[in-house]
Amino acid sequence: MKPGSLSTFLRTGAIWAFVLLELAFFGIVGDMVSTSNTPFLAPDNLLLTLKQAAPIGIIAMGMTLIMINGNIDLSVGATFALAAVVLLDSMSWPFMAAMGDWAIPLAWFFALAVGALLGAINGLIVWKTGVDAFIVTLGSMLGYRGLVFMYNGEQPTSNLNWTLVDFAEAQFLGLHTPTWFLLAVTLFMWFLSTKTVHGRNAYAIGNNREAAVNAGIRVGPHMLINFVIIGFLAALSAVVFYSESGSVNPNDGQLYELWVITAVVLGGTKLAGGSGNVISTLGGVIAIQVLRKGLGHMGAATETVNLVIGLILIAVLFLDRQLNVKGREALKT
Amino acid sequence: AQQYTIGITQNNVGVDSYQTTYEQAFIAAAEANDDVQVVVLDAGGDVARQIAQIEDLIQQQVDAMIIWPTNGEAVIPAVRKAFQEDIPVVITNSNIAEQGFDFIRSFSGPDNITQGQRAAEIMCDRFTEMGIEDEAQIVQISGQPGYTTAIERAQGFEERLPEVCPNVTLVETQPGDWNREKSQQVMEAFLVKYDDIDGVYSGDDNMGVGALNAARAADRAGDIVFVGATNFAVGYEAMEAGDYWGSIYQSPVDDAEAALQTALDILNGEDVPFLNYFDTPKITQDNMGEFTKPVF
Amino acid sequence: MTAPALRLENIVKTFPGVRALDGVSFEVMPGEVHALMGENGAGKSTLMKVLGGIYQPDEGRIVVEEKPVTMRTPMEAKAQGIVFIHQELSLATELTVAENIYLGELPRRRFGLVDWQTLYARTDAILKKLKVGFDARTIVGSLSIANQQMVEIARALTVDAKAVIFDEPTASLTDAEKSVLFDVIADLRGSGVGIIYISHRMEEIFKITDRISVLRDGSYRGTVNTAETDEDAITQLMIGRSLDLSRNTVHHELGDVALEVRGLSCGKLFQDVSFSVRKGEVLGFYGLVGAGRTEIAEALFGLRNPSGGEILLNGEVVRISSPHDAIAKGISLVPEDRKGQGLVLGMNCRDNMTLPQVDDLKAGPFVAEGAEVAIFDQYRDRLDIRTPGWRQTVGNLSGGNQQKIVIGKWLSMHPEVLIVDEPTRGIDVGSKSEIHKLIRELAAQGYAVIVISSEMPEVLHVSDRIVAMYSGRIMRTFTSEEVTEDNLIQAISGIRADRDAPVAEPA
Amino acid sequence: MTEASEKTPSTGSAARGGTTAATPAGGLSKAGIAGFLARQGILVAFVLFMIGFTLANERFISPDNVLGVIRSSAILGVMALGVTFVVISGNLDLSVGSMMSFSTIVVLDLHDQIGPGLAIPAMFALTLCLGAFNGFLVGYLKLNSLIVTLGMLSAIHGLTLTWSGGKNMDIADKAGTWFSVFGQERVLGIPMPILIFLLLASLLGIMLAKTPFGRKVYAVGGNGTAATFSGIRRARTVFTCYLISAFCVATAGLLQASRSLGSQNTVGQGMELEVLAAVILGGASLLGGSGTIFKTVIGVLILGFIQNGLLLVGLQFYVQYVVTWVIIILAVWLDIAAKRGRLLSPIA
Ligand SMILES: Nc1ncnc2c1ncn2[C@@H]1O[C@H](COP(=O)(O)OP(=O)(O)OP(=O)(O)O)[C@@H](O)[C@H]1O
Ligand SMILES: Nc1ncnc2c1ncn2[C@@H]1O[C@H](COP(=O)(O)OP(=O)(O)OP(=O)(O)O)[C@@H](O)[C@H]1O
Ligand SMILES: [Mg+2]
Ligand SMILES: [Mg+2]
Repeated sequence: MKPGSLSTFLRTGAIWAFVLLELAFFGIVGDMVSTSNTPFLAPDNLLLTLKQAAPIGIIAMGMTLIMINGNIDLSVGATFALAAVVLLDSMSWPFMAAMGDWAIPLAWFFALAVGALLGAINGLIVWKTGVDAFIVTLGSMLGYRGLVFMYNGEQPTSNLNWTLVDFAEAQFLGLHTPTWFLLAVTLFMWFLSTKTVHGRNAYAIGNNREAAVNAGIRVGPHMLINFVIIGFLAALSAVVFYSESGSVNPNDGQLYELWVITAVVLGGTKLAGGSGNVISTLGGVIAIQVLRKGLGHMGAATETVNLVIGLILIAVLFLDRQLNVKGREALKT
Repeated sequence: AQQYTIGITQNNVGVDSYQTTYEQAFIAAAEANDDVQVVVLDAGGDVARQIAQIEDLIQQQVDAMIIWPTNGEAVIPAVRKAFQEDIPVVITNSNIAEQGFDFIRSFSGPDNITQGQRAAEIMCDRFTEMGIEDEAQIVQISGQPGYTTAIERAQGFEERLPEVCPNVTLVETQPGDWNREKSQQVMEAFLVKYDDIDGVYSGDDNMGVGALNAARAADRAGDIVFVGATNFAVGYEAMEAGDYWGSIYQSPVDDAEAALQTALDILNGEDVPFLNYFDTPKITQDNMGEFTKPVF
Repeated sequence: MTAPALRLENIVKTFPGVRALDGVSFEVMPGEVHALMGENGAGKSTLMKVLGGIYQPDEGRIVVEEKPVTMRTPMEAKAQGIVFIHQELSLATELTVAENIYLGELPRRRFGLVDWQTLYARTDAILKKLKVGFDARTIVGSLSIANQQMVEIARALTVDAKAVIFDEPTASLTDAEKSVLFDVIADLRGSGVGIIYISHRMEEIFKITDRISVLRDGSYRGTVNTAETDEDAITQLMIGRSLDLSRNTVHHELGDVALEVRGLSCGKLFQDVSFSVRKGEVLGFYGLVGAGRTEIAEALFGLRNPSGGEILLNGEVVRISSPHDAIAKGISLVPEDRKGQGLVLGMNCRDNMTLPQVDDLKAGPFVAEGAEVAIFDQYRDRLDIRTPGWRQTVGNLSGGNQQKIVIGKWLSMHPEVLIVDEPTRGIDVGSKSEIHKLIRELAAQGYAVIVISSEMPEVLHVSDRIVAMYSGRIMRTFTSEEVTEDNLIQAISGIRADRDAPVAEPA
Repeated sequence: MTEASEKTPSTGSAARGGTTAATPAGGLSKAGIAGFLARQGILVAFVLFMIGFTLANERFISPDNVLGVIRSSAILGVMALGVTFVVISGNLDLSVGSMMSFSTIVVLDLHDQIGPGLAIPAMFALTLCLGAFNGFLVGYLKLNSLIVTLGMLSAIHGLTLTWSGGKNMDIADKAGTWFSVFGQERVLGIPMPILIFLLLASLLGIMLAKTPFGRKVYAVGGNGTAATFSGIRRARTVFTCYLISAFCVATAGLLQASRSLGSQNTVGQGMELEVLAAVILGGASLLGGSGTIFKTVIGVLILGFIQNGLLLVGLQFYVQYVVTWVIIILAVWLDIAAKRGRLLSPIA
């Protein structure tokens, strides 16, 4: 084993160990406390967990890439909502309504296109103005949310299409449609980030932006592409989720950015950029969902869930630091 | 008797006292009844989480399910799943959209349209008493946008007002999000914008008191008739103090007990009305003696 | 006569308020090693960045093999066959060596996929040529600074270059690596590549270059054949006067022992280090990069926890827990990395200079700004810091002047013990001699000074005694009478009188 | 950054020993305007806004409205003062919204249990403990502040709900308590929240600009390592910034509680981002090392007046979101564009 690979293993493998720990805890302690008569570890329950992790998970894959690239996107919740509004509203446009169920793929396309467009706006602003992505997306988080409201006043936008619902609720090989989407996106993003030139350049840019510039990597377009990807994925998440639920409140998706970032950070991706991987992010996403569900299973109240998730986030950060610290010899700055 | 497991997923406990008191009352009622075990979940205001909780309850094969929807339409497919699994569903407090009616057994809760109508009547009666029913101008502070209760109350109020007081004008409506501080800000802006405000209708008393605070700070509270809904303790106190005119008396304890009872009735094979409203009477400074002070 | 590999004609480049290049013309022949010299801030790096496609010239043109070219990006420069090895390490430390060497031009397969096989194969071939001890898949962050520099240098070998630019490549290389580098340069030259070599180290310039061009204040001062000139002439051209680079022979009255260190160790970084410095004495620390000198300084300054041994100040054992503590006890450190450790680049000159004593300069609860300005003015005059005024943001000063701000910052504290780590790294000869003079003056005033340096002429020039370190241990302490270049080199290479060949860089 | 434009052409003999600026003739006035806009762009934007809204609705500038806006911005503003310290020190504090609901709920609850005289100091102490925890994690343990305070946002919210049991908190005897002075009284016709806001802003503004501590905050945010090498105790400085932030949050909670004498648990939720928006609008860099209290105050007022102005011209509340978006991006963009001397970023 090469020096450093142990800590690398801990960093990448730790989240899965944590997931197993959670499963064991809720499987044993949870079942003792719980009033429910089905065990927490029932296969159906685990499959549901995956399905329910999908909306956050799909966005988290995009956020991983954005954070590897050295940026952050706070506007994903609003993009999610706006794409959902477009998805559901477009199906009731006269020409679309006339198309019957053929309107569905078109509506999906519209929603995904809007997501990609919103991402592109963020990306372009970050690229062309040089304003930090945190600020740009903090702004568009407000702005896009405003657009959601302006689209349909303060009313929910609804379109319940049972064909769509049936598709979204379907199970194939035991896995739900959203789970398949989550896995497909994970696989795709894994491929993109580890195998393609774009992906490797994204790491290089996040790791040392100046070096990347000096080496002739065009930083701007890469960032733009990544913002388009996360916008697209936020919209895909909306497509997957709202195909099933059929109605979006203008406030939906609020705080999603925080959940997504939490999942990505639990998965070990550094905010500073340059490191992280989507497989660990998947672990982070599942860890949160299991935690939430397990606490619910035990009958914990909302406040307890908040408290626990907040403290776990801090604890993970602390442990990560302890694992990576160079020991007593380190420079004390 | 048979032992039933009933699951409930609530909207957003902790966001205000009504929902918290509801939850406590619900748990208390369930504990008092040896025949039921309850699984109590809270969606925290998030539709996705609520849908997940409905799925969980289905997966846990509860005998009946009570849902306080975060969005009256978005939960319909999830409710259909419960229906397909033969789990009876009771909607509580705030109804789902009509498309979902086929999949639920009953709605148990207040009649929010009627509440809005009654609030319009309270307001109109008061104006008539004061002799300003022909020129009064009012503003409305509505609840959380997109939330069925907020929509229905506003709808009832806006429909009824012109019927009883055709000359009263509703000059503007802004949402206060069921939030006292937000409502206070909205009212501050109204006070600047309009020199003449005779009445404020708020989607609940929590927001109503926020508006009252704003008017007090501007020394204009005395000129304004405040009417709300869901009489919170703060609203009751403000009525006692003579600052707040009227509201709708709605008890979360009644609400919770009615929901549980409806579910039990269904499980016991009894007939329950599809729209199972519990009564929410008018309360004003004139008749408040008939009501006990709300505990929330 | 063959055509030049590269020609720059009348290049002008201005930054807001600064004319960094003022009509520079300059050419490199194929198979020539061409040195570019000049004071700090003369415009060398800027000129090379224009060549590398990083900056666009305001005027003038670039001609490659008799064809005028425009290069808007580093990519385009590379496409023209111009390779740029940067002054500052420019690496993505989380990525592999191979990815870094081919940064920006990873070999591709279809669909934008990386061709890993080709990448690793090519990289390993290059690394073999460089005789380094790591492979293509190593993560760059796990390499020593010197090895990282070698990765940087490896980039020169990736393309069919017409011209390769080395901007101060040797600043952190050991002698062994330096000679590998010089071999590489010789190879490149042999295959007809034009090489531009920037360095402040005269001995290298005279060892490997064919011609020398000199810049001064952004303008071109002429080109001479290396064989036909000498250090003094070049210095004249660069700064307009000659310098005295002799050994230190003057000794001051020495006072009591100010600082004594007994058996100090810090894990693997250094072990069993003992030495003392007297008031009025300059103690030099010489060794290869990585010998652990900086770490000793950091331990003395409370930045590292020693794992054993003791430190005595004026005869009393002290425990130094933090820089704050060290300063209170009269120790100052001019750190090695002025941008990272020495300065708050976004702050103005005055505030940087008074930062360590801001708690002491008070008028009531407030900072006494008048007193601060007085301190700044005093040290600006004394150190000849060139800045329009104290309001100037430090980041806008040239490297040498930034270094003087750092030195001023610590002098104004009137420390009993002053430690300076690589005080002239990246500093031009003119400023260097000013700093050396200053160090001698300080000793004369009764300071105890420790000078850490990787440049032999520097330690020889300023020190009263010299400590030679190798791999975390003190090999020998020389007085200025006994030291010679030979015995010093032996000591820092780990050779004791009778031992075998030195061990390579410690892991 | 006028300094940049005064920079000498080179560091060579031209400027030897000299201190005069050798600015190319003709460039001066242009650089002057650009420099002025860079420094004061936010003020200019503010003035333009005020003029625009005044033209649209003459009530906008009425003393009542102006006082009203400042009063309702005061709570946000007080929080922004503290966050300014944290941001200049190079960190973030996303927990201020949650923390504000905590202090509001706590002081209201304690008011009826131990009386206002004890409730206020007790609430300040508890809130400072939360700030100290943030400061310990970020300052001493050096954990990433974004994540730490994100975790604290969630955790403190849980704490608040646990404290209140999810119920609204109301003071029983609203008419009989002197507790309302902070939120409702006026002094010389000026509402107390405004006075407290301005007083705190002046104190903290002077502290940041004039005292050694303020200097250290800038140094730590500008380059933490260099600050440590200069003997500044970085951890302690960061810790103190979080304490100041918590103190401001506690003050905001006091104003909030005193203003309405009752509250929901949701009070303050989401305010962290509004606060951050105000601080950024004021021109503080999230990288740390720059920003001033005065500019933050301007940022706060801009947000407040936009909100109020849009309401007055009859636009829906959500239009404000879009406007705020555009303004934040423009303000920050122009600020950095002026500093780098070109509009578009040089990123390829
Ligand atoms: N991006 C920039 N903005 C403003 N001024 C700059 C910039 N880059 C360089 N300068 C200025 O241009 C001049 C030339 O700098 P350059 O880096 O080329 O010097 P150099 O000869 O490489 O010096 P050194 O030996 O210290 O590396 C200096 O005065 C420097 O301050
Ligand atoms: N892998 C690394 N990554 C980042 N910084 C490093 C790394 N290795 C060393 N450094 C830093 O670079 C500088 C030079 O370090 P190096 O280890 O090469 O020499 P040193 O141990 O400081 O000893 P000396 O001063 O004798 O050269 C030091 O400040 C050191 O802390
Ligand atoms: Mg240079
Ligand atoms: Mg060193």
